[in-house]
Amino acid sequence: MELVFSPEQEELRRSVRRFIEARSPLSAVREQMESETGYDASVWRQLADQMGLQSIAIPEEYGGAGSSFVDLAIVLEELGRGLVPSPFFGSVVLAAYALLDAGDDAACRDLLPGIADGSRLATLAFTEDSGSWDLGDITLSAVPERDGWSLTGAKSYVVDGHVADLILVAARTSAGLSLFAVEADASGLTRTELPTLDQTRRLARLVLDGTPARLIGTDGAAETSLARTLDKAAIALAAEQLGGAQAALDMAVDYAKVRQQFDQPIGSFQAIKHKASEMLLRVESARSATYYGMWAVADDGEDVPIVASLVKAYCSEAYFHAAAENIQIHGGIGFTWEHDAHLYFKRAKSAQLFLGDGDFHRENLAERVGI
Amino acid sequence: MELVFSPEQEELRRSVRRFIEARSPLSAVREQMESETGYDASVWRQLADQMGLQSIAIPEEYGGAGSSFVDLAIVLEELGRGLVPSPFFGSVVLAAYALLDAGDDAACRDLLPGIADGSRLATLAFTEDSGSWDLGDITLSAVPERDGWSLTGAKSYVVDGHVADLILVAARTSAGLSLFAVEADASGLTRTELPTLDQTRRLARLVLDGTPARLIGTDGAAETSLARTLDKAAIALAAEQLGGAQAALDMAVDYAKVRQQFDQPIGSFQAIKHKASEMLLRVESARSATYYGMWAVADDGEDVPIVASLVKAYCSEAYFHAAAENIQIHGGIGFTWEHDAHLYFKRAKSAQLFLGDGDFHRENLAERVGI
Amino acid sequence: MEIDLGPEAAAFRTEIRGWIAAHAPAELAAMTDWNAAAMTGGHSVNAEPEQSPEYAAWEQELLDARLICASWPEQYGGRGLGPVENAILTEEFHRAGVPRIRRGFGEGMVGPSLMAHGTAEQQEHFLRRIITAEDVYCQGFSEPDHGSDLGSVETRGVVDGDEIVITGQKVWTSGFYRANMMFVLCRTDTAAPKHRGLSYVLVPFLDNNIEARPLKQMTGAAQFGQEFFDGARAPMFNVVGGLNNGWKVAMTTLGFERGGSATTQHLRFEREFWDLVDLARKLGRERDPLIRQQLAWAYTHVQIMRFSGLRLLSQLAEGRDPGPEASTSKLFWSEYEKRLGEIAIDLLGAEGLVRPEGEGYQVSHWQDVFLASRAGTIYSGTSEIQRNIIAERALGLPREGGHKPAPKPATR
Amino acid sequence: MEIDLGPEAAAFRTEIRGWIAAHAPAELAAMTDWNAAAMTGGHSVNAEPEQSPEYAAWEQELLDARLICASWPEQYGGRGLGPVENAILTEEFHRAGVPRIRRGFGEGMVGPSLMAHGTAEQQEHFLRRIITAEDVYCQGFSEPDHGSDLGSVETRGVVDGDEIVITGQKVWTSGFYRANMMFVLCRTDTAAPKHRGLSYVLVPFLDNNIEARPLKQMTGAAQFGQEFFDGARAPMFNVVGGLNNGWKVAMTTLGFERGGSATTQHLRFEREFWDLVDLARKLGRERDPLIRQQLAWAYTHVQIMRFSGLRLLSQLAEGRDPGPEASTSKLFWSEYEKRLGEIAIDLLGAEGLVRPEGEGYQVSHWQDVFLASRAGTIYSGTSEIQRNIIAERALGLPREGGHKPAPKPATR
Repeated sequence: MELVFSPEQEELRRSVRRFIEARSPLSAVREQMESETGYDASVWRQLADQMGLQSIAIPEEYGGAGSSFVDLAIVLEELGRGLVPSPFFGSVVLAAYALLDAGDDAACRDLLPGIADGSRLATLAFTEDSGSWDLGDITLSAVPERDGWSLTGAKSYVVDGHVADLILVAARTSAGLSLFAVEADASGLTRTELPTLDQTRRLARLVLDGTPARLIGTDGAAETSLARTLDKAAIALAAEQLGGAQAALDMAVDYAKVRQQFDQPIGSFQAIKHKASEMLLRVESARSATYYGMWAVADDGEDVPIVASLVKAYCSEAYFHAAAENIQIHGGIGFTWEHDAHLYFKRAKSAQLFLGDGDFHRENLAERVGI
Repeated sequence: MELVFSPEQEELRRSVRRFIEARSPLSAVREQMESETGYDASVWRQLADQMGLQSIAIPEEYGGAGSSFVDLAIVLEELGRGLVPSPFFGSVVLAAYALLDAGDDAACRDLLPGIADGSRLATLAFTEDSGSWDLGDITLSAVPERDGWSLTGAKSYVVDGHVADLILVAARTSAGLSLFAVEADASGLTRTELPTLDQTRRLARLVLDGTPARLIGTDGAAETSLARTLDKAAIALAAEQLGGAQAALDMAVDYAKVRQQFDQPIGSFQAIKHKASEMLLRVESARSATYYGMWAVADDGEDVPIVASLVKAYCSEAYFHAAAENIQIHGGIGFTWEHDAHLYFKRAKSAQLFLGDGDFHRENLAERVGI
Repeated sequence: MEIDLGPEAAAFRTEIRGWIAAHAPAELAAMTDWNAAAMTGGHSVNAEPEQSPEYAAWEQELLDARLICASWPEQYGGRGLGPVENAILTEEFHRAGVPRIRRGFGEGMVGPSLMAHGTAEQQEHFLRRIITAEDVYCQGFSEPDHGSDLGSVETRGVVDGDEIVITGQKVWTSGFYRANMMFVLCRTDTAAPKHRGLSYVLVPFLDNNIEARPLKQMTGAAQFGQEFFDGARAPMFNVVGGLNNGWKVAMTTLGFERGGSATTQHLRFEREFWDLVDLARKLGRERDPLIRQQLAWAYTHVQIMRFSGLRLLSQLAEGRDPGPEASTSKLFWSEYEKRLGEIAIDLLGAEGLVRPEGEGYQVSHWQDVFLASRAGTIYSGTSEIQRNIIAERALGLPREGGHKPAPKPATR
Repeated sequence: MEIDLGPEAAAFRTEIRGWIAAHAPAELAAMTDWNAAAMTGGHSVNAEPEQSPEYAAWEQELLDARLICASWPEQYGGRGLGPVENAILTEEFHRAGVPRIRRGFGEGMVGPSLMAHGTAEQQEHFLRRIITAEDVYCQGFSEPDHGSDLGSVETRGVVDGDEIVITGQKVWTSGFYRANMMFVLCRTDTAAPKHRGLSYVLVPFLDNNIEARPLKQMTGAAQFGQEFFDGARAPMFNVVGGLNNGWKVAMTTLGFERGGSATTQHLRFEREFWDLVDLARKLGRERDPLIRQQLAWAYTHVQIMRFSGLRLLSQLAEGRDPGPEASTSKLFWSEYEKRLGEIAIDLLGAEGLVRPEGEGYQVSHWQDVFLASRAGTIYSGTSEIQRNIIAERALGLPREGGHKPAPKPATR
């Protein structure tokens, strides 16, 4: 475990940031927010074709570049910083790791190359109408058919479920929780896009009615494998949160340096200084924790489950704190639709709730460290 | 319900404050802290003989002045403000109301006059070694004997239990929780003073071994009557906490006006201003809540149980907040033994824990409002 | 528990209760919840019932009984109600489920300023029109670069014969879409010291070279306006308090509404609290100890608003000045509401991620509370400015070295 | 997880590990927990084992190997260890359970100041005596009226021939009872501007007209001293950096100890955390959801100290400057510890009300944590000053209008 970015990783970060600044600045984010699909397909293609980002952490034998989770997390931090609306998280984090963690070599060979080259969008459907982030609460049922399996039930809060070509679905069989692959055009599948508080990340509800599906990995083994996937997803999301929190802090500090009130920049007032320094303290703490978590995943450390809950709880709250204080420091202008502060605020709250909030993950953490 | 103090009540407050300033300033409090009994017997006698404070809320038929609970709470607020070490709370609040709430006319006639004229110190022993503030956790057992009852078990955290002449003991009989009177010189009673974090309020542990006792009120009725007593005690303690919180705020503000750093009074810095204004907000909120609670008790309002938990939770935290910030605002000097800030800090934490802390009372509150 | 405000207050309460019973149109109370919050995050409610004949009849009854702008002195068309009577009026209207019709900024700010600083002719002309709603005012104080720092107003007012010509920009104008008049603070002497070159002008708002645009908020609604003045004109008669004396007029203490809704303000928070409890039950989380702590916390704060209101009113009923608790009220409820919004959306969990179907950016009730509540700690003086004011005025802490005192701004 | 600091670091680690195995006296590790916090609230621990022959033997081994003041350059008697080696040294001593003997203020402050500002003769004379502990220093910066505002020092120094004569008062002197020297900031030119009339003097502390009194704290212990100077004398030779140039000397950056305990500092908090978990179990409250939240919160913060330390060290190992996280470390742990003390005493509940038996004001371990932790956010720059410094230095926010910059004070 090195905990220091290599020159190549630093260059990766710079190039992703440059790309986002050029191709997906916040003005473009606003256009994508209002668009039909919710993301810019040409940006997506460039991310894949020019930069190869979708493939970055996928093993070479499955069509990927075989770099580490750290590289992936660097990309996510930058995407989070720029609030880039993109099926990246659903496809490259949730779906790709669900496949990898399931340990199904054939399925990986079939399905990962399309994810890696960006030609197919995938996602993971595990949450249901209950809104529970606990794998134990999954009820959607799978029964064996002649050629495969048939799924019946509903999934909700599925990231980019409205545009995904491939949906990995967690379902319960007689053997336990299992993972299935469902094609977007499968029979009996109805997808409804859900309007989202955070317009930069779309969600969908899926109804499956005898929908044919392919079993991924071992029947009944997904309780373990998906838990591993969700731990990675928590750290990946934390990387996004870190990027967003830093952006909110930067925005607040920049404004505090130039905004004049009572003939002084507001950043000269202790009230603002102390807010900003508290934001910095939390952002830097989130950074230390997230970077550790990234390396822990890359090194397949035993402490990943502990760190995942720790990092998700901390970064969720650090980001929300930064985004909320950014609005307060901006005053009235920060409350307007035209100002970008609310985009971060809504992403922060949504990312906090998604995959479970601070209380949920602190309880997990207590359990995982053995209290 | 009037919610405004009458001119007589305002005069009562002024006279108690004058008395404390003259006879029990903080310098005298420090002497009493170090003394054998923990309080100044001559102050106690003057409170009784000159001012009649012990009798204030006890009905006239039991030797009291028959004023309202509001008058009593005014006295408590001033005692809390001055941190006066005194058996007042144990004797005049806990014991007197335990007797009154038990509805035992004969016992009140026998026992209250001594409490009212200050000639006898009484207290209430209900908590046990478990430290639980929940009446349901009381285990000390009472069995009937020929002439009365016999108690066996231990009580702890008994306010001024080492000096009380009369101890009202909550014990369990076959009929349920019941209240008993035990004389200090009763056989089988061993009393051990406990050194306290807050040296201005003494506690004791009592061991009873077949100790003879007199049943107060109806056998098995104390679950209800003591709950009423503890609600009053919570509001009475909140009045003390309010007085202490205001004293801590005053101390901090006075210091911030004169203490110079960087050629300015520290009170001119926003960091200090914002601390002080937050203290004020909480102290004034505590005041509104406590005053309402005082009148609710005086008017025997149905909402007393709700208000009691609300007020105890809020005032506990407001006082601790004020006392802690007072130290921080004072800086190094506020951390020294010689400075009075720590006396309030220790009282604040002790009063917060005594009768149950904020979490305990918020859970009670949720239950009581029907959530 | 009820509080006893003395025999005069009791008599007034009886009188008002009788009057309502006799005069409120049948069915008015049943039409809508008149006493719900007027708006949550700018998504207005109650718009249709206000167009009803019953509402119009009620408005006329109130006008006849001088119960609109009722706390204004009788000589100005009010009933001269004291703070306690004022609060009782609100309470009794609330109890009966009928609206207390108010005249917004006209009643609360323009009227008092005219009474304190206007000429007899100005009072004669403008006050009656506020009472009848012939003139509906919006506020023209805040500017894009001067949120809390009112002394820095840049909008220019130039005297041109018997008119004043105004050019510049205002912002954060609530209720702009209902207004036909705006009270504007503008700079009429650029050479004078900051606070000495300002004038307070009552400006016709419509067809007067003022372009008003709605300012969309993060909630998706547009509660505020921004206005571009390109030579708007007002007669010199409309300058209140004299040319270049506008700072003093703007700072006029708003003493007329004291008491007001002290004992009813908490009711909307209390209703909201029980709605939140219902939500917790619906989600099956009402026994969760963490949720119970949050609900008990919220209940505590709502009740403290009630207790503080009762305490304030009791003081006023005794003819005493309110204590420092009055200065903390805005900070208290705005910070409370912000936290409540967070509790609600966190309780919703995954459901909080999803908005309702509908055009534009529709939000659910709790999402609206969550988003809209961020404004409360910003407008009418940010929480930071509130804390400065409390520290300086209620606690007497010294002003910062060389800094200007923070004037209490009054956007919205 | 272990972090990889590169091959040089690994080689150094192997070397040190081998050296310890060869040189640490048998039984030293078993004698006491050398790496426990040196004091909690001033109730000192470990006093007796430090008197043991094993300790003395170990000290001599360390002296021989130049492993005391090891981060000092070799020319001054150290080993010139870089920050990473320095941290590895701490880690390995910790792992072996043997003490890393330090020379306190002499090592961390006086030595660096002498190296930066002293003459060759001063360096020759004083540095060696620090390493051998012949001179043990305490700090004479803070005064009763100037806690954080060091520029306002009032203690006078008057030149009298080849001596300087000092009169005044110092306070918050930690370790005063062990010291035989004090480094004093005193005013030697009352006519000069605030920061230009100060001198930095190394003053013999014993038998020199200095009355040192212990200052009792709210914990009941006396960790700090206050000193009354009534004509204490030091040779002019002992003035470092030249007369009236003391401000610059006092502000000398403490760059020598970077890295230091970055990766071991959290260990004491981690141990304390598990003790708290044990307490919760003992009280039967470890399944209480509210308590579990608090414990998870505490664990999170302890781990973040670890993660931040690893991150810092990794940066240093790569030869990079640490990022802004380094500036928040003191604020982070001091505020954490304060909250931890509150969690602990609240968890104790009724038990927290009662102190252990014993002379004076004895407190239990958790009471001590609760009380002593209040000092952490005050000394060495209050949390408020830390926040100003972070805002100005790490975020580049402007200084307050006309205010002096907040110098980083260094009491204790």
